Amino acid sequence: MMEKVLQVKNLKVAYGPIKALKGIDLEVRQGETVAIIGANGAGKSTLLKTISGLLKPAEGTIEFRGQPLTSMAPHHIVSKGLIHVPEGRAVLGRMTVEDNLLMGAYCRKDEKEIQEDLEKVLALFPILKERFKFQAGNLSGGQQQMLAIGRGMMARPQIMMLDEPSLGLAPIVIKEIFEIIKNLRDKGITVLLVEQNAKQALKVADRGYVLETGRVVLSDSGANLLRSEEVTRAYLGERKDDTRRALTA
Amino acid sequence: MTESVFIFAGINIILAISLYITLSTGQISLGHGAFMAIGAYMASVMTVKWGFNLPLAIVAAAIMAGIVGVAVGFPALRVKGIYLAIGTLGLGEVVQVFFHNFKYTGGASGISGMSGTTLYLVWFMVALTILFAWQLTHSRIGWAFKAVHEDEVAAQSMGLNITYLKVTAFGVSAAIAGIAGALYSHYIFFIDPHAFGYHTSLLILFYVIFGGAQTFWGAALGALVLTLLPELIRGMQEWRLTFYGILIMAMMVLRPQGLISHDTINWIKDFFSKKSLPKTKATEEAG
Amino acid sequence: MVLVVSEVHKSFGGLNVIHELSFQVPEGFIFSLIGPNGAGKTTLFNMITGIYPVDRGHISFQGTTLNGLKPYEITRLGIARTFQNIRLFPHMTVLENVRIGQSTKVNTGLRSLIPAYERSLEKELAQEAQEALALLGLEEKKDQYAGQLSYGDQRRVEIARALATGAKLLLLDEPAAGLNPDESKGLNEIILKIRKAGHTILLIEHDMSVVMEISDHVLVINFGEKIAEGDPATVQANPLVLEAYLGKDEE
Amino acid sequence: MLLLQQLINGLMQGSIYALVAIGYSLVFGVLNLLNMAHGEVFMIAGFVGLLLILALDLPIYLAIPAAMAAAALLGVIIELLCFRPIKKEFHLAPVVSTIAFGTVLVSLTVNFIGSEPQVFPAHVNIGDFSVGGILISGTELLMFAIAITLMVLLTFMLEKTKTGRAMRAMAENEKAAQILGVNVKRIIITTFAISAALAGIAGILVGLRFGVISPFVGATIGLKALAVMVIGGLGNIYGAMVAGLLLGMLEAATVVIPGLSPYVDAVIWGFLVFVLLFKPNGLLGTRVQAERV
Amino acid sequence: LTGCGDGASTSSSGDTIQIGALVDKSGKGADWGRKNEIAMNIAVEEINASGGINGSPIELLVRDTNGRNEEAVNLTRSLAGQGVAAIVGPFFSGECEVAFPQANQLQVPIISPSSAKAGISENNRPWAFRNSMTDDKLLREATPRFVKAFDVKTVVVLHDERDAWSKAVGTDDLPREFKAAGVEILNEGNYFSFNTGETNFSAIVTQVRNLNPDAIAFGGLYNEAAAFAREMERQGLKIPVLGGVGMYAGALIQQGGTAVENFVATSSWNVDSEDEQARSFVEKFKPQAAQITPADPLPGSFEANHYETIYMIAHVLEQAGVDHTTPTEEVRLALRDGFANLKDFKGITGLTSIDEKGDGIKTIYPLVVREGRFEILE
Ligand SMILES: Nc1ncnc2c1ncn2[C@@H]1O[C@H](COP(=O)(O)OP(=O)(O)OP(=O)(O)O)[C@@H](O)[C@H]1O
Ligand SMILES: Nc1ncnc2c1ncn2[C@@H]1O[C@H](COP(=O)(O)OP(=O)(O)OP(=O)(O)O)[C@@H](O)[C@H]1O
Ligand SMILES: CC(C)C[C@H](N)C(=O)O
Ligand SMILES: [Mg+2]
Ligand SMILES: [Mg+2]
Repeated sequence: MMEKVLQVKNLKVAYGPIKALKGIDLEVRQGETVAIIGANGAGKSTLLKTISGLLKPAEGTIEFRGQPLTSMAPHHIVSKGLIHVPEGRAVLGRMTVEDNLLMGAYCRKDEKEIQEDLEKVLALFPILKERFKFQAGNLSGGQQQMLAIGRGMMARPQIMMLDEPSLGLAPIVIKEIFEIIKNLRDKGITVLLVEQNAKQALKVADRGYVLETGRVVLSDSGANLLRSEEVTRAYLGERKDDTRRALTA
Repeated sequence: MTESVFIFAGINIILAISLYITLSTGQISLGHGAFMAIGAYMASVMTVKWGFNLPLAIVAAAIMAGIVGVAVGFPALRVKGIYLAIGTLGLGEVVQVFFHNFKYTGGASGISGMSGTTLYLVWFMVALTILFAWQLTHSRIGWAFKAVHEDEVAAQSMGLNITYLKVTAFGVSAAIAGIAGALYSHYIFFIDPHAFGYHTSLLILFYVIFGGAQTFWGAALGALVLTLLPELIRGMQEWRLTFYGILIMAMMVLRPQGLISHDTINWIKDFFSKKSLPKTKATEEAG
Repeated sequence: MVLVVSEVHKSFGGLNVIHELSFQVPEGFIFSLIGPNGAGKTTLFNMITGIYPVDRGHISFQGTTLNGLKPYEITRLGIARTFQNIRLFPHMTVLENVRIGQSTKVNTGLRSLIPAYERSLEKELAQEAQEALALLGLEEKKDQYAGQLSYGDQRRVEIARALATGAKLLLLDEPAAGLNPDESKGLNEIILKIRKAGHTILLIEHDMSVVMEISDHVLVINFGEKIAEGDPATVQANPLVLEAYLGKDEE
Repeated sequence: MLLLQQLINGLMQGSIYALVAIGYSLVFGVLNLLNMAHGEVFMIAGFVGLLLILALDLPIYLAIPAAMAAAALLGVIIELLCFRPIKKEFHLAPVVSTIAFGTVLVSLTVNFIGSEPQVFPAHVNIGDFSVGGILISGTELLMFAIAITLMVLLTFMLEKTKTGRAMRAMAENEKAAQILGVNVKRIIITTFAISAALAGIAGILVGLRFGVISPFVGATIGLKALAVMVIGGLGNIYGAMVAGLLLGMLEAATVVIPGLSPYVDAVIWGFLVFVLLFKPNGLLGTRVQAERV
Repeated sequence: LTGCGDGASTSSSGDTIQIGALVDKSGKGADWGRKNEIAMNIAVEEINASGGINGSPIELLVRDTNGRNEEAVNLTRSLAGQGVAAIVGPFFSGECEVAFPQANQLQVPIISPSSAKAGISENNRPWAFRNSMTDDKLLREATPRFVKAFDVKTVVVLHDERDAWSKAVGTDDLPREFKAAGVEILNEGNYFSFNTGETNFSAIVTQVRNLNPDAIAFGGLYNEAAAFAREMERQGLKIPVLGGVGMYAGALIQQGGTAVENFVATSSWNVDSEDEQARSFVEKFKPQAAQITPADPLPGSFEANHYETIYMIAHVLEQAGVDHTTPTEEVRLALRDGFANLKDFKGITGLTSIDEKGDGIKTIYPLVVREGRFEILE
């Protein structure tokens, strides 16, 4: 077994009176791709935000290679090699595509390799090259999503946390994105993936967690989860009736 | 504490509610001193020069200031945020210079001889203003103001005419400031353009933010507290400004949303309806 | 025809985004607009709703020309939309968001200050808002601030709000983004219900499980130009579409 | 001759505005925070400089950096008291808080030093020189030079350096900047210090040039600098420079053009309103892009 | 610390006669206000030491207006409510314009020792008075002397358009008197205006120099006058300047240094007066004022007037036979009538009478700066 890089224990997070996470336990090993799936409002984004330091937990611990992250400032966490590609993209709209990508490499000092990485990202998403000097805010939704992912890659992270990376992308690009995720894995980068596209996500993932209203209700290998009755029913939409239940969950 | 303190408090409450209204559409005005000036001068000319009675003069002041407010509202549409704040501040300064050089109202020497504002009249107008503000926030136009404040593009796409709404907010707000001006001038007997500079405008903003810009109750309470406060700390003599400043800074740290926020109102409502339904709190938007 | 778009053109500083594009949306259709990222779909929505001016060409809704109209005028004519990058009123509750959508049906001006004015409508509107919320499964969240909802829920509020305008034509920009496959299925049913209630729907969506299942007609654009059109099955088999949009190797 | 001298007078006055406005622009335009006590920092720096000159007999070349350091410290204090503890969503609270802090600074100065302008000893003046009959103040020229240098340096810093990029990123979206690894707190406080130091250098130089410093100059200069910043376009350092000089010359022009001098404020603020009517984002402000929806 | 005045009875409390005073101790006039207070306290101590008013000591209730109109109104009303016999102040003409009508309405005598804009007491008969000379009167006397002394044929006029007092002096009094003396105004129809608080006069001085006048008529306070003087010196313009009462202050010389040579200010007080009481006042005043403005500890005309006003009140009340048992209304009436009929009151500024407008008629001292000292301009 590989070393545990990320260990979350009994994590509880609340927004005022709303309890979004009610005691999450989760671990990620070196080089693994871990998928997190769950209905809307289950707390997936909250989990990622807490790991990246944007939210402070009410209880519980997060450890990165044995070091506690819980009281660390977000920028400090980034410098440790965890990068968060957030939901809603958070591109810097008034800045150019170039600036956005370079901001991704903010914590790096290896100028030459940054340039190389920039070339790689631009090769991956040719549209970003075309719009290199454009204001990022004027990109189309999908283009912004590509920019957000590309920006995350510019950090050369040890752990990459992707919050719904396929959101708003054309099918052909989604395929690419999952290729990229596979590539990351091949390069030994650990990936924590939140996806609505559960089927695809579980396919590329080594392991998966299923979240429901702030709790982990299932965790297993990706392949097992794909086969699991519960997952199929609730998240893959294979059963035709009773869709409303999942919707209001 | 003398009657005059409560008269100024009342006038300041009216001003604060007036500013709250423009603010509720997301438009920051630092030119409200000018609307007050227009009301004050209009009313003074009506009573002193043309011999009308005060109630009529107040109405005329509201109309005149309202018209100017609408006129300002249109160009203000193009300008946003701090540009609007400083732009209106500039406009206020221009109005001030206008009155300085407007011979008919005495220029820099001012105009005098107004009287008739009483405590009852002021607080009657306060009551009317609060009633108006209450009705406003509970009507669809009040919701519409808020929607415009939140997101103009979405508001338009929901069928709201933001031009109408923003200009109306300016007009109504200016008219109310005009009323305050009329009351002020007829209490203080004498006005010159000095009384309505950017200091006055800033002070009104102070009231609103200190009291809470989310509800008109906040604005009103802010005006009341900040008018009475200097009287309460008068004993500190020349140190009271220092104290006043520090107090406000401390308040902004402890309650940046102001004395009264939505939550306060909800809390009060819950308290009186005895239902202990925990309302969701407006927390910081994560992400 | 509910909506007629003829030879519309749009460019941003030399970048041609929409190229002499024409199409027509028949009444009662679920009309899908698909195409690669940056093809110009959202831009088209922005032109139909008056947020961007049309450079050239002509758009009309039920015979009324939309060119030059303000967004709120267009909404009042009966076109409502959702936004790809969610634009709710974050500090208003879900219910209030939906109620704002009803601004098309009542006076939201100074007249609304008159205490008894249009009060009789109030009950009816409240009822309608309730229904819109129910349809999208948001009843329980109606008193939460919109900004506090999860992404997927916010998308639903967007739809409810657009629905509340009572618009004849609904423009939905990626309504399924952020929904899991099961939830997308639910969305399909919702959209079908909305259509059944008499609305016409113009849909932008990258989720093929939505597009292919419920569309009556699909229009594919790339670089602002039409590359294919037809019923879902035809379009899905079109090699141009496969190459530019869907990707070839279907597992 | 007369006009040339007036042009110089205007430019020199303008460079004061520019210097203060550049500092403003740094904090507002870049960080999106409005520090209404900026003018008072200017004032305090003037007093600190004066006290050092009087009490320690410090030469100017030492008094200037000392005043800048004091101003920078004050800038840091302002950030710590009026900005850091207040959540960003309440964007008007710091406006009120900094106005209040300005009041405190003025009232402390009045209580400890007095309301009268305090006089700089005559011997510390940098002196004037005359070029072909045109009188130019050495202090003002220094100010002008500093303003130009800063303008170039700061613009370069913002546009081309990593820190500058991080500052712009923060201005737009603090959370996004954080998760990209930007130490937001440190950058904010540094920016405040730099901005205040600029007000500080202006404060002491203006004191030297005009021989006095008054507790009430803050409001006047602060307001004018605010106008300059807005006319130039928020966050645009070149804009602040251009608008500062423009305003200085406009002021001089009201003296030159017969009958206009009583209207000087109307001219300046009218100009601001006029600019905003036609360029709602200031002269050099970024063009409003059709908002991407 | 005194309370804020509520709950006080409407008659003089205890065994003193209360006199209210409105000064600006924290605003733009803070240094003035603090020194005004010192001057009044000296008078009160002296009077009380010599047995008070018909045996009743004076109690001075000093209130800080911050130089703001609204505060002046509030404080006038609260002092009146507290039952003071009279109110001394407020300091600025702007404050007087709003405070006088209030006092008039409440029927409490109010006497400003400093306001100098013409017409303010006249508008508020019969309860408002000023123990100060308005500038129209001062300049009527001073201008011809100035013109003669410096052989002035042409002048340039400057003022602050936005300050009521400055504007009155700069656009009415000075031009009128210069014209009457046959002097040509070179910038007629284009009076230069500056903002009070301004220190940069470079553009105006350049313009003035270009007009090449014999002298300058300056309608502004001494701070601006000093700043103006420094710029004149810098640009090499050496001509005499005439200003109103606001230009007279020790600080003019302190701030202006050699640049204010030949500046002429009008005043109704002469610090170098040989009068015994005046000299004793100056001696007592100096050490206390040195704590506030160390560089300029001598009393100016406003301080002298403040001191004197307390004596005037005491004098009138003594004449009327008032003591602390007299009902407040009677005390106030006595003061009103006493002031209205005051003739040739002998105080430290010389002989003072109150005219029918309620303003003081006082001795006039046009003072010229010569070698760093004020001298009487002959
Ligand atoms: N800023 C906030 N304030 C209050 N409650 C919030 C806030 N953000 C999220 N929540 C609540 O926390 C819960 C979890 O939200 P979260 O965004 O983590 O869900 P999610 O699993 O990412 O859902 P989705 O798939 O829709 O993105 C939800 O009930 C949501 O309403
Ligand atoms: N305001 C604008 N200024 C400049 N370019 C713009 C603007 N709005 C859109 N664009 C450009 O127009 C193109 C089309 O954008 P649009 O948002 O319409 O794409 P889309 O088809 O909706 O894509 P997606 O599926 O990714 O949402 C993009 O390349 C975008 O960069
Ligand atoms: C400071 C003084 C010159 C004030 C002046 N006496 C006035 O009437 O306001
Ligand atoms: Mg989420
Ligand atoms: Mg789109």
